[in-house]
Amino acid sequence: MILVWLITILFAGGIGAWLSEKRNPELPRVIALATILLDLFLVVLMLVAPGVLGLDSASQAELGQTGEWLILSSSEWIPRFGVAFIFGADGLGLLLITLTVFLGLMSLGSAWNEIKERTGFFYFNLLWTLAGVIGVFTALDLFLFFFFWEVMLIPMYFIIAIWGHENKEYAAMKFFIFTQVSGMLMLLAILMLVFFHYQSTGEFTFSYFDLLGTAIPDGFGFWVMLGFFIAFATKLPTVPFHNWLPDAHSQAPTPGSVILAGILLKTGAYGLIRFTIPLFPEVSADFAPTAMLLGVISILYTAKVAFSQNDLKRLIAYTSVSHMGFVMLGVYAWTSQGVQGAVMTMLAHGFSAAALFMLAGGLQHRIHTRQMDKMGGLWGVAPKMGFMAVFFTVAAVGMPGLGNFIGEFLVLLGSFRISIAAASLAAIGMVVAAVYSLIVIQKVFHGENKNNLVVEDLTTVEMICFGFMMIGLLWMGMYPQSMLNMSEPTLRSLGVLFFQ
Amino acid sequence: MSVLFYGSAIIAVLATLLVITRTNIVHALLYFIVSLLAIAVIFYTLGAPFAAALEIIVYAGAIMVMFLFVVMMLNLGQVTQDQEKAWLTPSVWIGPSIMAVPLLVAVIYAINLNQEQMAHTVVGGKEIGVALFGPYVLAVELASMLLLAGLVGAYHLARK
Amino acid sequence: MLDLLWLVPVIPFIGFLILTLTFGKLPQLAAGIVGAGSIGLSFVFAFLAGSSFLGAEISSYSQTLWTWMSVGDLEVGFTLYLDGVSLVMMYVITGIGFLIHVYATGYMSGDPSFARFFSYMNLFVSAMLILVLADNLALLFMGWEGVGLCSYLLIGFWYKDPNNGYCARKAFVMTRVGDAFMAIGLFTLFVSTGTLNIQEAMLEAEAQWVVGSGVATAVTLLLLGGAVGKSAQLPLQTWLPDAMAGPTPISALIHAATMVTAGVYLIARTHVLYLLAPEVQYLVGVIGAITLLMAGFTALTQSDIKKVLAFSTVSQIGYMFLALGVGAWSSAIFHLMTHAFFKALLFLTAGSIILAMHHEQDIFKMGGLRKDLRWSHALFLIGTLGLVAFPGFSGFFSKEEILATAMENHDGGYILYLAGLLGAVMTYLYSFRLYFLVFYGKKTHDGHEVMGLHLQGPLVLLAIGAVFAGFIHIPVEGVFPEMEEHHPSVMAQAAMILLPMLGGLLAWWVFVKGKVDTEKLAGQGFGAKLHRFWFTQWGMDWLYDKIIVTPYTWLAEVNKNDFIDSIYNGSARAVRFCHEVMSETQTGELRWYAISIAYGLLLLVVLGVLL
Amino acid sequence: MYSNLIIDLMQIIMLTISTVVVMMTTAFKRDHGLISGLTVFGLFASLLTFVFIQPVLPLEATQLLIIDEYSLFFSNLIIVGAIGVALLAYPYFQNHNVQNEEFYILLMTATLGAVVLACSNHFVSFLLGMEMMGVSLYAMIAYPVHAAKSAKFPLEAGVKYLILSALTSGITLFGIALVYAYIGTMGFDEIPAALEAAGELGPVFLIGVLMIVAGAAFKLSLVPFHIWTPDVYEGAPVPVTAFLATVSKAAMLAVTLRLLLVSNAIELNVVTTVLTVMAAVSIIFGNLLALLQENVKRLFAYSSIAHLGYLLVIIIAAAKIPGALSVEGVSFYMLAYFVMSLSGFAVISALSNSEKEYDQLADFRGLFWRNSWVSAVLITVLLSLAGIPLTAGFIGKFYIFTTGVESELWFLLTMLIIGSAIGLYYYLRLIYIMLQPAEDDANDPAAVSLPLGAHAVMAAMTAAIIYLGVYPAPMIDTLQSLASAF
Amino acid sequence: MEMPTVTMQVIPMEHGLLLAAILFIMGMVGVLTRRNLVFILMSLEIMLNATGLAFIVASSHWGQVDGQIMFLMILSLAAAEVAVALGLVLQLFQKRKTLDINVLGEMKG
Repeated sequence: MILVWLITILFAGGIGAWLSEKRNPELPRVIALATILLDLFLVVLMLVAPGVLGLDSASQAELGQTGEWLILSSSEWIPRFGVAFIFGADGLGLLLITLTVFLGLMSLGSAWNEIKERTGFFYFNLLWTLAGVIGVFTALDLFLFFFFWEVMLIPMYFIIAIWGHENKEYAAMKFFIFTQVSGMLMLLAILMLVFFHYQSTGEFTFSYFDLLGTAIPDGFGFWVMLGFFIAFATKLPTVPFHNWLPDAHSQAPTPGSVILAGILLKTGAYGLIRFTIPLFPEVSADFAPTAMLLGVISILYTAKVAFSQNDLKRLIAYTSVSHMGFVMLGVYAWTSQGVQGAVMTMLAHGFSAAALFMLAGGLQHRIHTRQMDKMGGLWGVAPKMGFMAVFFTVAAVGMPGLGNFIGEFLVLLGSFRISIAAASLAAIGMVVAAVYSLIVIQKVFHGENKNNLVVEDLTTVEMICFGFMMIGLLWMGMYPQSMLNMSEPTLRSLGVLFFQ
Repeated sequence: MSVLFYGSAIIAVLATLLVITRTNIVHALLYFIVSLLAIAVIFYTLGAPFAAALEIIVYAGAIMVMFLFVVMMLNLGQVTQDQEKAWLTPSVWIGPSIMAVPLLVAVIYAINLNQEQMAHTVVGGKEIGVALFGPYVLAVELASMLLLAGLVGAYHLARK
Repeated sequence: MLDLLWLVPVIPFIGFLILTLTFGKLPQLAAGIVGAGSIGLSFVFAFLAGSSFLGAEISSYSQTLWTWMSVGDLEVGFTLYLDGVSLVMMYVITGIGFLIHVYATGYMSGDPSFARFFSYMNLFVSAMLILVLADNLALLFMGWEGVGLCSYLLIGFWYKDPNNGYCARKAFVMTRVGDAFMAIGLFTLFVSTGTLNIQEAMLEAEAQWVVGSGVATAVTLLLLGGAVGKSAQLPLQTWLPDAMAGPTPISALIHAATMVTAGVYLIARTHVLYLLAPEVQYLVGVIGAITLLMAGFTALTQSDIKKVLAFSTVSQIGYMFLALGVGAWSSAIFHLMTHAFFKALLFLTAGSIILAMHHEQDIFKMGGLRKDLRWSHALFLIGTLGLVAFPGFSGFFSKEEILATAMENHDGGYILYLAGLLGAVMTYLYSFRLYFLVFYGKKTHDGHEVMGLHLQGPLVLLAIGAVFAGFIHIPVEGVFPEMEEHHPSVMAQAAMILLPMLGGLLAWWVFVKGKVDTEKLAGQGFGAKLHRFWFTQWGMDWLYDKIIVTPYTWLAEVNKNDFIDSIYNGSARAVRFCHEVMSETQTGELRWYAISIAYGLLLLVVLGVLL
Repeated sequence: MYSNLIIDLMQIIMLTISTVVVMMTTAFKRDHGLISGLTVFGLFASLLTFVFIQPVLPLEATQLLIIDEYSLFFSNLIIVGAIGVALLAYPYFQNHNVQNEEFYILLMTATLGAVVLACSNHFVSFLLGMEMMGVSLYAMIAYPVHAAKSAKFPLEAGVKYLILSALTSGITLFGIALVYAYIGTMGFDEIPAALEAAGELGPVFLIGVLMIVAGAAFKLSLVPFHIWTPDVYEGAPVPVTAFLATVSKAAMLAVTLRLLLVSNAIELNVVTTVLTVMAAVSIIFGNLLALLQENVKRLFAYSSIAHLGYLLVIIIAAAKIPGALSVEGVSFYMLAYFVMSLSGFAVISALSNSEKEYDQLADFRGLFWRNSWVSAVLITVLLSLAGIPLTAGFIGKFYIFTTGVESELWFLLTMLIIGSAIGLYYYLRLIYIMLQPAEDDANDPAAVSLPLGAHAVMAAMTAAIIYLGVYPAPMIDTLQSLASAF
Repeated sequence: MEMPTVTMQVIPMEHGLLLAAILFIMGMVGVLTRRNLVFILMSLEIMLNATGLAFIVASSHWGQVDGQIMFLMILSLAAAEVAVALGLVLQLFQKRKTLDINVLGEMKG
């Protein structure tokens, strides 16, 4: 039930924030903060002292599951189609929930001073997005999963469409259509899967556990898998489904970008790990080379595109795609290192990309442009900002000691075992990452301050946020084992190749 | 009997053709009435005298007269007739007429049954009456509501 | 005291944190104390740990701090490993590093970003220490990348000049190319041996690999790629001269004398693998030989005092590679150490000269400074003598060992020997060219020695080292395979000592006596071309620009708007177009509507008849 | 027996009585409020009679009508729709300076026709129901034709609807005639037996069926019989448009589905093919046409074309899977679509009156900030139309996908996805416009006082959308039981 | 009671239906070609009348009452429809002083 509470609290908090605006426009953010903190408290409690919450294994037994599931609960929803509320979290889920709540807090921090208009509705959307994401990470009924998959989409659309920048209509529309259409493909695939299960067992069910190992008639498996794959690859995103991302990220307000880059992209990777491959092991194995190729292309191609961007946020957005290429590569290598690396990349990229977007957003907020050729020499006026920029850029480049390195290193190592060529090409990504990342520092913070921009350095709120994210990245970089240990049982149960 | 049928059929077709090609509304109406009368004869040959009577009384007698009233009321004169002439150019009617040919062909093809014959019975007014107040009693009631709707609608719309 | 080993890299890191997180708020004095003091403290712990290590008479010591990552069969600990080689490296880094820091407190005083400078320096030392103390290749890679980062930060330290930024990026990217190779090498090694632990991997490799087998060749080649990038050897050396953009001359020193030896260290560390791939090992030597010659020629044409020294460094590292290539492992490390002393001395003295000349770095604008700058002159001379391996000075012992081994080496080592010998001549030539141009000849500018304990103090200590370091015995037995004692004939020894001196004479003849008009020689005809060719490092930069940089930027520029996007936008336009066309059907004309219904009916009926 | 018959027909009887009562009252006292109140009351009374009807189901009331759970469901839906329309009509016509009372009589007769249509089991009642609805609608569409300043083009819309509708009625009737000529019976449920007796399928029968399909397609606005939809939707007064979009469609759909299933016509290859083509083309054309539409009523019209195309997918699926699931799906989707449309038109209606309709896209700019409640309703409707979870539209779409997958209609599902993708664009466009800051504009539709009735409709329908979207299980159970008859 | 049986000469049902079809399509062509609203209405009447004929033919074929009942219903439908339609004709003429339906083309797109 604790998972349901996590979601419900966010839903309720969102409504509360919306309603409270009438009373005082400052109130919504306070309510949002309280809500997220409450969630964070629960999450931490789950991590640290699960016993306090009465998390037991009785419900697991009830569903016939054992082992990895830390939390599991279920109740009926639409019995006609065997749709049920099944919520569960294992190590992987818990990691991602933690990431979600934490980055939710960060995005709240970035919204704190930036969002001045229509605050109530903004925080409503923010909290509902988070709720949707947590739902995605915990739903174990495919219908429910799809439900949340879409729920996280709408508020995000509102965030972009209302608080976005100059080209928001286009961006919001593109974002919505891409995800929605790919989502429909997934719905179709889910239903096909359910139908095939029904054909072989005579029972309608959407339960993840029941659908695992469904026998799919020859020739259909690939298409069903593809439906899932495209949905997740779009969300991840992978070339050639990535085009919504640069627009959405660059047009979204900072908190929106933070959530998009930090959390929403991860749902795609999560879907691949949790659903696509375990549900269709054989087909996925056949498909893996293609997927890995797509991953490699994503890494290299978008790195190249990123390099030529002048719009700071757009550049960062493209780098996100590049980094997510590593995730794709690692996941489809389907070796322990590869998938663990993908998980680490997800977590670390959540932090680094979110931080970079916060920086870019902060800059835009201060100097009202994202064009890098109008910036320059900002180090002199905003050294803290410069330092943070360097830190997070360096993290994104994959500097050892910071989280991203662990992810990329493991991904490369894991995929090297499967395909030397893919891993070697992806390793070039390390070089091109350096090329595009450093150009940011160069254009924004180095050089002369030609336009005599006066930039207020980071505020306390921002410093706190960045500080947390720095610590997070360092933690991931220096002691990733704490996270690897959490996700390992999950991956074992999902059938990842473990070389011993 | 068959002479009567085919003769009336020819008259009906010709009269109808004239209806849709006339430019003078009153002439057209008169041809229409001719056509209706011919069809009434056909009804009779088919053993439906009651329908034949209704065709004349209701259709020719009531509905057409309603048309006539309206035409008279609007006092459409020569101008309208000229206008009609101008409108009815080949470019306007050729398209629909050509379209009508395949449609007709298709329908003819479809109804080309095995020369099934029509019954030899006459179904008169009494049987109809029995049916109307037997199994079709609801239909009568509903038809009254239909007429009511027409009445109210016409009342409302025809108001100045 | 060995268990305090972890403090050695950690203390500089703490220094870095303190300096960074205060964001320049720290007063200069405090920043200096933290910056230099942390290295000093680190040196103390290094010394303590080192002496107990030597006292304990063990061949190696490892200290696991925590498990870094353990995924499947991958087990990487955060483990420090100390043996003879890393001990030497640790001493060099902390010791010389400390002197450099002290010197820098004087040199950098007054710079607005004083604290930032020291924070980078501290981070650098910390990373370098991790690099040399790493027990496994992943951790080594962490240090490896860390020094690369610091190098980037230091080159771009004066960020206002966009050129500095460019140079910094170039350095970072080029070394990253090497790093990518190295990373792939690590993966190959791991997949093949199942471990990233250096010692275990070497044992496994020895047990599994056949000499000269494909995997051995691949792994060593890839690792060599990394080493070549970091150590600025052919063909990835072009970043180094640009790296001189950093604060004079300290960061230059970092690049030229400390960080670049990482490649040598890496190859020495994994020498067992190279022994299993003799061709690659020979290639290492060849690369070293070519680089040392090329850098020698280039050094001869440079006019910036720092760049001359930088190329001399490249050249000396070429010697170390040469040594590795012929299997003179310990000699390579030995030369690395002696080189650290005299090159640090040279750089820092050059710094003093630059300071005295009010930040003038062009050697043609110097001259006749031996009177004005007595201290610098003396120290610089000592350094130069060390560099040219003048008998009795530190460089002599190490270089002699290398050449001797090369000569004795029978598998093609002789060519390497000859290259080394020629390189020695070149060394004399360019070193004394520099020396003479700066301290002899006509005096054109005034210079005033800037004095101070924190400036001259370290220099004197370094000078002592530069002279006597050759007598230090480095404790690397047991790490490397036993080398047979080389006893070259007297003639050969004499040739080795005397022949290079000709270069010195030539320099004297040309630059002091003025017998040859160098400007004329370099300014006309073939000489000019040759000069240009040498000056631009044999056209490598140009080549890279043409075959990599330009096409890449062109490609990026062409596809700025991401052509995949136009596919989606195109389909959106197509839909829009369809909409326009469709809308035309809604004409509003009743007759048309009726006709469309009739046609619809026709369609249906025809379908019905046909089907 | 007779008492049961009377109970069965109670709804129809109540409607008839109410019609007469309203008419008589009008004759004595013309009072807009009174008449509209009476109408709503009469409709409510008719609706509530289902409580009595429920226990005696199913029963054939003569051969013309069949009252079973299925028809009762649709009758209830129709009456609810009519109540909604009546509630919307009152404020809409409040300022209409000529007589309003006839409108309610017409509304009643149209509703009666729709109910008859939904219950009909025989071509005679089919004809009567359809035409009763049709004739009333001609007048309703053109209703404000007298007003000096009418909101739209009621005359144009009325004439267009009348002529085109009469044309297709003719086609339908001719089709019925052909069918009758071939099999000799006009009761739906007697068709299979009669067909069997007739031996092989004659083309006459097929063409007759197709002509009937054409007539139904016209009322359901399926391509190529869709062409009247936007003009009539736009020209008609909003409450009437709402009626057209909801009641008229629901009734026609109910009877068409029954006809297709009971007569087994759906299993005819020709019919399936024709329906497939119609569905695919409707989905694509409807969405394409709506793409850049600037008038919200027309937008809804085009989107209704697409939605009926979606619905057709479920109907086609009935050819391969048990009819019950299909009926269940159609009923659910129709219910969802009904609720969404009514809610959507309620919003437009609430902002409009008989003299000025706010139906341009530009009129909605900034509505979210001026009147959050109304615009939230519209956003919910649009999201539901787009098939986003939490709304009834999603469950509806879920049914389409489920039935489509089960009967392996891959082609139609592909069309569905393409169509929905296009559809997203215009739904989002409208949402986007509402979310943008308002320009300073004197024509502020939100300034119009919002009447209670419209609020009630909006509130009820929105609640229904959300309820059906979040917890559809009870409704699904109901539909499952009503579908079990097929 | 026995129905009086009148022996008639044989007329095939096809011919009856054929006549109905011809009339029906002529009516349809009339609807499509004319611009005058009254003519269009008349054409619609032709169509309705043709369907009535078809029902009578069919009912005659089957010897049933049902077809004739249907004809009756069509009659009342025609009456109701024409009543409303003529109301619209009056309105059109009153408003636009013409019966040309092409003036009713303001809504499109």
